[in-house]
Amino acid sequence: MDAINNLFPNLSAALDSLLRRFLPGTVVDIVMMLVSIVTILLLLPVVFLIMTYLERKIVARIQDRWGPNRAGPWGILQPFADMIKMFTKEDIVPAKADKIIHFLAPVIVAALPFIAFTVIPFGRGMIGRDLNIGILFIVAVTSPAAIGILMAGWGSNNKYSLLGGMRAVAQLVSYEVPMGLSILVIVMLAGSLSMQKIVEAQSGPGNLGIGWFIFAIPVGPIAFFTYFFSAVAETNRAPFDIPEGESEIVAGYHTEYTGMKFGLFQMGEYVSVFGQSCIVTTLFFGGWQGPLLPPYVWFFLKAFAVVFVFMWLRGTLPRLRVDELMGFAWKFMVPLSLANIFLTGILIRLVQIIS
Amino acid sequence: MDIPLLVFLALAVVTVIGALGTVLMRNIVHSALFLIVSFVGVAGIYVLLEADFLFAIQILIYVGAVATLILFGVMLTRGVRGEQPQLNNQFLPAAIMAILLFVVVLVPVILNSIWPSSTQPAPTATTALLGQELMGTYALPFEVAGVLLLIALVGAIIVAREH
Amino acid sequence: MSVPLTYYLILGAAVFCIGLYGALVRRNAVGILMALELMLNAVNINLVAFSRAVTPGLLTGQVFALFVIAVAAAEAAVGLAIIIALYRSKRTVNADEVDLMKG
Amino acid sequence: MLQDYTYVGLMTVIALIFPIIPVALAKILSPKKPSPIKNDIYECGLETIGDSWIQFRVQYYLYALLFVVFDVETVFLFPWAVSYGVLGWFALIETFIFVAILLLGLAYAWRKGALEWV
Repeated sequence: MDAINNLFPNLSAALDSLLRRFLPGTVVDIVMMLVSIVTILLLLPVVFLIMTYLERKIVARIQDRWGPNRAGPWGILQPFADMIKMFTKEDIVPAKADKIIHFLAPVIVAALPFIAFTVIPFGRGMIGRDLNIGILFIVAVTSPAAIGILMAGWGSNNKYSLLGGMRAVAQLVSYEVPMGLSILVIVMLAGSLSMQKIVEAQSGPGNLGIGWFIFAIPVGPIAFFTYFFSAVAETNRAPFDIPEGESEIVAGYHTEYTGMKFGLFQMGEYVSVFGQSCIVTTLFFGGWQGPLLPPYVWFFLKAFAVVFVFMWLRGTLPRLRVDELMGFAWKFMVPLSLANIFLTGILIRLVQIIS
Repeated sequence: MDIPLLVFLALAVVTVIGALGTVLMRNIVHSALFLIVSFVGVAGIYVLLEADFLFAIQILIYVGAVATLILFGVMLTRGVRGEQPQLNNQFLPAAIMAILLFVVVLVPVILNSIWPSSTQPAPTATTALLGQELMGTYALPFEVAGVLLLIALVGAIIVAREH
Repeated sequence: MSVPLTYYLILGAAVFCIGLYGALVRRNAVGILMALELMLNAVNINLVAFSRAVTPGLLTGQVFALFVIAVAAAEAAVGLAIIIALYRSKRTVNADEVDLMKG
Repeated sequence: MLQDYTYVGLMTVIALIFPIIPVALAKILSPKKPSPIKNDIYECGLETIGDSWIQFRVQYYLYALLFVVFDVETVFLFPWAVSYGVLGWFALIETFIFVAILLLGLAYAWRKGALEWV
C-alpha cells in the first residue's frame, strides 16, 4: 500500500539515482527540475482539454440537453476537434494595432497560471518546490494577470476591447483584496505560508477530515465563502463574468483575438480555474489527505469536485450587474473578511489560554 | 564565474534595460511596460539577497498594484489628440551635466570604501522574523504607515473625484 | 554572500541615475512619476543589500524596504490623482505646459 | 534557498515560452489572406468613430487606488499572520488599530460614493 501511496516520489528518486551515476551533481539537479517542470506543464493542457469537455457536458446536462456527442463515443473527441479548429483558424491582427503588445498579452495571460503550479502539493512528496512563501507566491504570481488583460485591451486598438479590458481589471482588482484577506485566516490557523505545512496542519485524527480548515467553525466556513467567491470572480467565471459577457461589450478584451491567440485566453482561464480549485482543496479540504486512496488520487478527486462546482455555478446563476458586483466586493466581502481575521485572532488566543 | 554571479548579471541587465526603456520610450504605454520589466528584475535581485518575502511583495505590490494604477492613469490621460509628445523638455543638457557630476562623485565612494561585512548565515524563512520585528521594535512605524495610507487614500479621492 | 556588496551598490546607483534622468527630462507627468518609482526601487536595492551584507541576522533593511514600498505605493496613488485632476482641468499632461504660477 | 528559486526561475522561463509554441504552430497551419476589410476593427458593423483612445471616467482609477491601499494593508498583515502563534496579545491590539485606521478610509470612500459604479 505504501508503495502505491508515494509512487511518484519513488519514481523520481529512482531516476535521480540513475542519473547520478552518469552526470555530475548540479546537472542532475537541473535535469530533475526540468523533468518536474515539464510534467507539470504537460499535465495542465491535458486537464484543460478534459475541463472543456466536462464543462460542455455539465452545463448541457443542467440545461436538460445532451451536450457534445457527435465527435467520438459520448463526444469524447470534442476537445480535440476544438483544438484542431483553434490551430487552423486564421489569426487576424487589427490594423494600426500595437503588434508586440497584441502578441504578448495572451502569452502572459496563459503563462501566469502555469507558474502558480510550482507550489501546489499534488501528493505527499509531489510538489514542484515547497517554497516557504508558498501561498503568498501564488497570490503574487496571479496578480500580474491584470497587466496582461490591460495589454490585450490596449493592443487591439479597439474602443470596446479597451473598455472591456478596464472593466475586467477593475473587477479582478476589487476581488483580489478579499481573496488575500481570507488567505490570511488560513495562514493564521496553519501558522505558516508553505503549502505542505498548511496541508499537514489539517491532518485531524484518523485522517477522516475532521481537521480540515473548512470545519474550523465558525471561522473556516466564512473564510471558505469569501475565498471561493473571490476565486470565481478572479477567474471571470459564472455570476461574475461581466468582462466577457456576450450581452455586454461585444466580447470584452478578447474581441480582436482570433485563432490560437483566443485559444490561449481560453487555456489561461481554464488553467486558472483548475489552479484555484487546487488552492481551495489545499487550503480548505485538507489537500491530498484522505483515508484509503493514495494521496494524489484524493487530491485530483477533490480538485475536480471543486471544478464541478465552478461549472455548476455557470449553469445555474444569472450574471450580476456591474455595480452589484463591485458593491458586493468592497461593501460586503472586504469588511466580512477583515472581521473574520479578528475573530480568528481572538479564538486562537482563547484556545491557547485554555490549552 | 560561479552561478550566482551569472544570475546577478542577468538580473542586473534586465533591471537596467527595463529602467532605460521606461525613461527613453516615446510611447508612454511602452515605457510603463518597461517599468514592469524593471520591477521584475528588482524582484529577482531580492531573491539573490535571500529576501523571499520581499520578492513576493515586490511582485504583488509593484507589478500587480502600482503598475496597474499607472496604466490606468496613462489610459485616463491619454488625451483625444493622442499625438506623440516631444519626449524631453529643454533641461536635457543641464540634467545630463548634473547626473554626470553625481556619478563622478558616487562611484569612487562605492568602489573605494571598505564596507563592514559579516559571514553569518541569513535566515531562510524571513516572513516570521519580519512579523516579530514589525510587531516588536517597529510597532510605531507600522501604525504611522497605516495613517499614511489613510491620508493618501482620502487625499487621492478628494483630488481625483469629479466635483 | 557570493556576490560582493559593491556590485549591488553599483546596480542601485545605476537605476537611481536612470530614474533621476527620467524625472528631470521627461515632459509627460506620468513619465516623471514612473521615474520616481525607479528611484525608490534603487533605494530598496541598497537597503536590502546592506542588510544582507552587514547584519544578516537582523532584517532591519528588509523592514525599511517594506516601509519604502508602502510609501511608494501611497505616493504613486496621490501623484496620479493630481495628474488626473490636472488633465481634467487643463487637458494636458505635459509638466512644462503647466505654469499657472508664472507671473 | 537559492536552489528553490532556480526552480522558480526555470519554471517562469519555460512557462513564458510554452504558450508561444501553439501560436507559432498555428501561424504555419492557418491560412493567411489579410484584407483591409478583415483587418478593420470590429465595431458591431459601425465605422470607428473618433480615436480609439478616448478618455474614460475616473471610476476605474478610484477602484485601482482602493486596491493599492488595501493590497499594501494585506501585505503588512501577512508577517503578522504567519508569526501570530508566537506574538502576544499586544500584537492583536496593534493590528486592530492598523486595520481600524484603514477601515476609516473604506468608510470615507463609501460615504463619498467612490465605491459606486457611476
